[in-house]
Amino acid sequence: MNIIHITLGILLGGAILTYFANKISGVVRDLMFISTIVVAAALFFIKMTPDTVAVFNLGGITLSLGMNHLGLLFSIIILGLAVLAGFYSLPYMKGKDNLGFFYMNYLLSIFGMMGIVMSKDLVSFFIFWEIMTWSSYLIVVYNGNKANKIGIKYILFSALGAYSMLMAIVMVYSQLHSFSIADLSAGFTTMPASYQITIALLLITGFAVKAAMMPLHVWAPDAYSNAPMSYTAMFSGALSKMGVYGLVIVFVTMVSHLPQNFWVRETIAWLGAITAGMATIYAIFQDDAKKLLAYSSVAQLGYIITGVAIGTEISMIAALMLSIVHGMFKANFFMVVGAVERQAGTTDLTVLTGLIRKMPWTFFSALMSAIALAGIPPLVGYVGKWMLYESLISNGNYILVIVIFFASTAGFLYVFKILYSIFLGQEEPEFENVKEAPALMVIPMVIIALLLGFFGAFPGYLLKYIDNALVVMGYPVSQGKWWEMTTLFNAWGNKVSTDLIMYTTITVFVTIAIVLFYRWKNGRYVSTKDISLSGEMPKEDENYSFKLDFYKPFERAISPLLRYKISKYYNEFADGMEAFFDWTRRIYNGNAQTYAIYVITFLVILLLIANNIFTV
Amino acid sequence: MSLGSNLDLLTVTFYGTAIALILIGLYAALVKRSLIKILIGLSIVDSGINLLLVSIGYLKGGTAPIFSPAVIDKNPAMVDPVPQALVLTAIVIGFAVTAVALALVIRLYRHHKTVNIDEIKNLKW
Amino acid sequence: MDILTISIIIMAILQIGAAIYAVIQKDLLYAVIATSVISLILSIFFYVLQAPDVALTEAAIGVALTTIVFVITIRNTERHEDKRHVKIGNKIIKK
Amino acid sequence: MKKVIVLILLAVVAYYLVDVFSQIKFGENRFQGENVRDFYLDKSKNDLHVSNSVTSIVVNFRGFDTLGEVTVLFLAATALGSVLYRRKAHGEAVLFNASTIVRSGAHLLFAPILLLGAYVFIHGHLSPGGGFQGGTIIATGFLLMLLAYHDYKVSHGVLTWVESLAGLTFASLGLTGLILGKTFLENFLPIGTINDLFSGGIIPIIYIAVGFKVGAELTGVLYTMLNEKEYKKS
Amino acid sequence: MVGSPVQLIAIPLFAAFLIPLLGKAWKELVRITPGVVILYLLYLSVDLLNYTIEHGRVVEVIAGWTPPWGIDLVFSPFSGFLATLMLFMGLLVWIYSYRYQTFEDYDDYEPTLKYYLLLMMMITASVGVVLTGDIFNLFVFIEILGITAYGLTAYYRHRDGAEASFKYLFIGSLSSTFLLLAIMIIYSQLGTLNMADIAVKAHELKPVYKITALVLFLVAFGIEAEMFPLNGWAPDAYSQAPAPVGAAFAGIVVKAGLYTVIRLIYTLFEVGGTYEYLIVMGLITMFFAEFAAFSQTKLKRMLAYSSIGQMGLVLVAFGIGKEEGVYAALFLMFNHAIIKSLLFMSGSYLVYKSKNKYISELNGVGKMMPVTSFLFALGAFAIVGFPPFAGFWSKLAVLTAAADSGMLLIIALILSISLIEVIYYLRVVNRIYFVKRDTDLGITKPTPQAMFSMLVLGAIILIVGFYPDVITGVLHKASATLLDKGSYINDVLSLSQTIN
Repeated sequence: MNIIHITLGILLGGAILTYFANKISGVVRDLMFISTIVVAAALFFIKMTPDTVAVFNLGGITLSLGMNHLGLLFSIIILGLAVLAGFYSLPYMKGKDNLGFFYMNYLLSIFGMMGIVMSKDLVSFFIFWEIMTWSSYLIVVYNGNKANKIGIKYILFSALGAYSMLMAIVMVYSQLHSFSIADLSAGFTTMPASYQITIALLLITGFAVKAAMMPLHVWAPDAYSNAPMSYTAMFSGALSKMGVYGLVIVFVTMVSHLPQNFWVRETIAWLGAITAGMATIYAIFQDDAKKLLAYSSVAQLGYIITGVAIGTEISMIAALMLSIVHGMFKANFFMVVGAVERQAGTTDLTVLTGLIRKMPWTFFSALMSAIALAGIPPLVGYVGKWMLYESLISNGNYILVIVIFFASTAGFLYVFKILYSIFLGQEEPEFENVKEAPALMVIPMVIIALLLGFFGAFPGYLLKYIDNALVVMGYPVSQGKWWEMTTLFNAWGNKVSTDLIMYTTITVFVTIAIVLFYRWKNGRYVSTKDISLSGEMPKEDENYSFKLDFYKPFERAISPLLRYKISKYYNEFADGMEAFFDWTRRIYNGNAQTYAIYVITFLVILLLIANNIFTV
Repeated sequence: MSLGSNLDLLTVTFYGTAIALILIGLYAALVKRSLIKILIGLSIVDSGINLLLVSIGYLKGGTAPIFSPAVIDKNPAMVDPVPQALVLTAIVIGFAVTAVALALVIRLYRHHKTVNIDEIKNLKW
Repeated sequence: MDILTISIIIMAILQIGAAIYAVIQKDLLYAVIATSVISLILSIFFYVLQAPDVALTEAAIGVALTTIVFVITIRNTERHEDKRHVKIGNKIIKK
Repeated sequence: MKKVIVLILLAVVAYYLVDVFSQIKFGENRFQGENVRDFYLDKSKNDLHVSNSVTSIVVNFRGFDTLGEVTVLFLAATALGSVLYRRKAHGEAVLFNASTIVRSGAHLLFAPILLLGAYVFIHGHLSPGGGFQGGTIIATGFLLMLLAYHDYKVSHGVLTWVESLAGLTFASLGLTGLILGKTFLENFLPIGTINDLFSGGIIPIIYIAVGFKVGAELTGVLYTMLNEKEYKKS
Repeated sequence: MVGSPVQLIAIPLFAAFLIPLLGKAWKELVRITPGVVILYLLYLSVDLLNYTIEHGRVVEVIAGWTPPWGIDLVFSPFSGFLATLMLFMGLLVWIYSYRYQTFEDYDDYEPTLKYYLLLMMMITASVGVVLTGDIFNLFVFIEILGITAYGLTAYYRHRDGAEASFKYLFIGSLSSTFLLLAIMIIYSQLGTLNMADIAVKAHELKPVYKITALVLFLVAFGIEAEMFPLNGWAPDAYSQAPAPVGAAFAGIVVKAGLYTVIRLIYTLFEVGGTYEYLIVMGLITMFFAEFAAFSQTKLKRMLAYSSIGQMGLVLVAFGIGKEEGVYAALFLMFNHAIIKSLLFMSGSYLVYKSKNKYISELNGVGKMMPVTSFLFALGAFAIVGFPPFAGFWSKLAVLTAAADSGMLLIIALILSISLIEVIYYLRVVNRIYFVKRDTDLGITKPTPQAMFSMLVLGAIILIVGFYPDVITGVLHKASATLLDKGSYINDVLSLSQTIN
């Protein structure tokens, strides 16, 4: 009974017990829920050594679970976010009905993710993948409105991805007669070329669906925004990283051996870049905070996919770094929006205004994650983005750099939009009695915000784990001291490190902060209405913080590009299929005689073609 | 009294009538709209099948497969009894199925007030 | 071509004629009677084919019981195949 | 349009049927080697001492078919009863008294028909005929009475008793074969000499049981259908 | 010594004749005896199955005449597995329909007697079809199966049972006509009706006879196995029959139909091209059935089409043919029987009060009937093949079998079909749990025994899901027995030397 059995056992047992604990009482359920996560995480991080292996024998197939550094890295994201989002969701979900069901699926998806990260063979990988999918589906449709449309779209795309992965798994089995990933990476070159390329492409589509790559991303915005915010924090933070985990495995083990290696990497990189660009543009014009963040999450994943696709050492570090960092600030942002939704009642950006004084801590964490998201120096987002640019340039695809650079700067637009509309601007009497979110919600947000800062200053801590993961993937060791970045040198020979810029900005900011702090005493409290507008005194009820059509001129410039939304084609295809299905069932027209005529026609056809299809 | 004489003519008559009955029965079952006419067609098909089954078992110059006292010691060539046994079962099953079908027709008439198959189409698609 | 073969051929033609009549006839009662004629001739054929058991069964079940069951059903449903040809007096009127 | 399609289809079916059955020679002995037919004829005459070999096949060699066969009739009667079942019979039966000729004729003929039916299924193993044929004749006898007299009642209880007892004798005869260590439906009684009434072991007994069962069942079927209340009038 | 297989058919027949008399003594006996009989048969067949797994086939001879002459019953691990599965499902269906509410509205002695009699005989007929070793005996058992199915489909007065039953009867009688024609051709040429004997002598048949007989057999058995163009009757029969009978159709009757096709192709005729025929017909059946199921508005009709689609998948698996193919097909059959019956049983309770069972009347029933809707959702997740449940292992087995024989296109088709299945099943689960209740239809709580049988099925799904090795041993043994035709022949025909 090693650590793997224990962790998975706790998670699965906890999920089922939480469901039944709900029958007893709310408090017991919350206790059971949060204790499962904390105990599992604690036990995992304390006792996990990378060489423990657990082998099951089910239905004639040996399922082996084990842990390596790459898995360890991703499990940091999963369990870290799970603990924080777990504490966050206790107050957030208070008062909603059948919470036992919600918490069970919450724990089941964590169980699924931990299973994926631990699985050493393709079947257990697929089993945990499907468990994660359907448990997250049950949460996406949890609060019921428009459940059918959004739920079906989500499960359709995930099933599409899962089944293409299943096909690849079965093809691997038919060639190598074993499901284990080690055999796959060893025996991949022995397979016939057609098998190699189909398996690689199928697996890539499978993982790209979960990582919301462009053509397959249609489910993501609705699913992220419709699920309860406490789950979406983990959903977009950790769940989408499973797609990245898969892509990493595929690119490392298979694509490098492919003859069409270059073309596959190039197309996926470009698709990632397009995802980043288009999603950012869509995000800018969203009026609902949840939708905006959902699109922004799709955009960030675009960067990671490009990083993984390029596949050089620095880009892989960038990708892994970004996936951790994205996990943190995206979860933080969703928690912020969740807190605002809980306190102020709505997430509509055109309505919300001036909550900075009422929810200071939420504003603080929103600010920190905004800076990190936009990749502005002092915080860790900058490190990831910087390494991504570094790798793209040294790898020589310059146009790609331009697109990524445009996407990340445009990223700042929607980040500013969300900060400005929710927190800044004049206060409205409507939000007079809004108080700060309860402590249990604020603490996780602030912790993440501080972590963003800490890792910004000392990226080495994160890079240590990423380095071990890279060693597992076969890249040379690159990590220096905890304060340094890497000992890598880019194409032009100078060290890839952002220490210099990082520390200058930190020192500048810190000094300004200290100066301001001391002058705080003789500061003057100014109400948001106290603005002189070219000599006119603003009347009491007028509100000069404009929220509507925030980026109208920009939108008008971009609008020809926006017409080609991919979901239009999907809907047409779906309606076409539906009409075709409806037409096929007309064959059973209810008249017994027609059925008899079908029987006789089938007999006649069979008699006519019998001689050439049956060889006696 | 045995069918000794020209065999190929008899082949045509027995096999011919049997297959004709089957086809006429099938035609009635597939084209006529009244449920009872369909069942008449099906029972004609049954008769055709039974005739075919028995005529397969016939043996030229064979007597009935019964060892009556008159014929027991001469042991003449006998017709094949096995198809006769099968036909016996087939006739009774045919009747049982027709009886149940007619009961269903009565029930359908009670509900739909018609025996026209085109008008009984609640269950479609 | 002895007398037996000729009579068999005549009966065969009679049987097929009865079958066609049973299919074409609109009045279901006559159609059922035609079916019983088919069964009767069939029973004679079984006798000629040296299958007395089967002839007896066909006579008992085919001619007697199947006909009566059909007649009972016609009595409970409709006599004419499609209502439109209702026979009043001897003129067939389209209803 | 439907007629044309059906005609074409039936033409093709006709072609294939004629093609197959024209190759099967009529009245020609097709089986040379040791085959089922000669085996049955020889065993029925020497081992079972049953003169009517069709009966020996129906009851003994392929006895399981007949057991299935009897169940088919039994279930058909049950299914028919359940399909035509109506809780509150409304409206009076439209059965009417037949004309006097038919009534007196029926009265006269009823006993001989039953006698003929009984004769047929008792001598099933000697002369042509047997359980099914005898049973049907008895049913036609009762049918005649039902048609002639509108108030002729056949008590449902008796029918069920006869039907069940006959079926039980058939099944228990089979099971006793099994209990005695032989196989199911095997003959365990002395087979007597051929061509006299008590020959052939359990075969005549089974066929008599089948006769009673079929007779009772078909009468029940006809009774249910005839007493099906006349729906049109009410 | 273990009991003899003929008891599996003789005892229910004995009981069938006995029940009307018992009914006169005490009304309740009519409901109880079928259950007791099926329970005993289940015990017997499980005992026999264990015996045959160790010692190989048990060939039971009837009326003392050894196989080529008389009729024989063959209880091999393959047919034994199917017989045990049918009896087990029969027992659960009987428990489910014991004092089923709608029957109580009919609380007359007559209909209940007839229902339980027909149900018991339907189960016995399917067991008979699976066990018999003689084609004419197979014809008789198919007829018994047919008659009971017609009677049971037309059981309810207030539904269109009569119309569905008439359609089934019409197509069924066509099937028996073709079957008789085929038996006639076989007998006229080979002079024998025993399956093993035919298998031995099949090569002597002239091609014209062999092909025509094969085609007639395929069409006749195709109607029973609900292949595409021949299954017009199936959706009506499934949806109009009472709920327990619908579960029995999905669990038992369609298995017997499928068995006949498999016995024909695997044992009776060694004809090239039949495996490809199975694959093509299976795929076509799957496509049309799943397309139709996708656009259904009525719940039971949707389940009926989905059941036909699953049968198409089983046909494809049998078409793949080697050891893994047959193993996967049997696993699919087992899973389909368990899960589809659960869906029928729980589904019909969810839409109990509604006249024509629209899916829209399911909205928000999750809160009112928590356990039944949970079981329905469990069934839906299992049938679609989500991992921790039983359906996943059988789907994986089919795909590995297809991959081993290099049929990539077939894998792609199967997966795209299961994509459609995912959508229309989860659409219903969505309605049950996540849409508010908008109809004023009342709900009916399932009876305790109905709940018991549903819970048993749900438990099996979970057990097989988490630990499939519970039944994979039996399945491997059964698929091995089906495949080696030689041992079937000499087991059956070798008896003739020993006994007399």
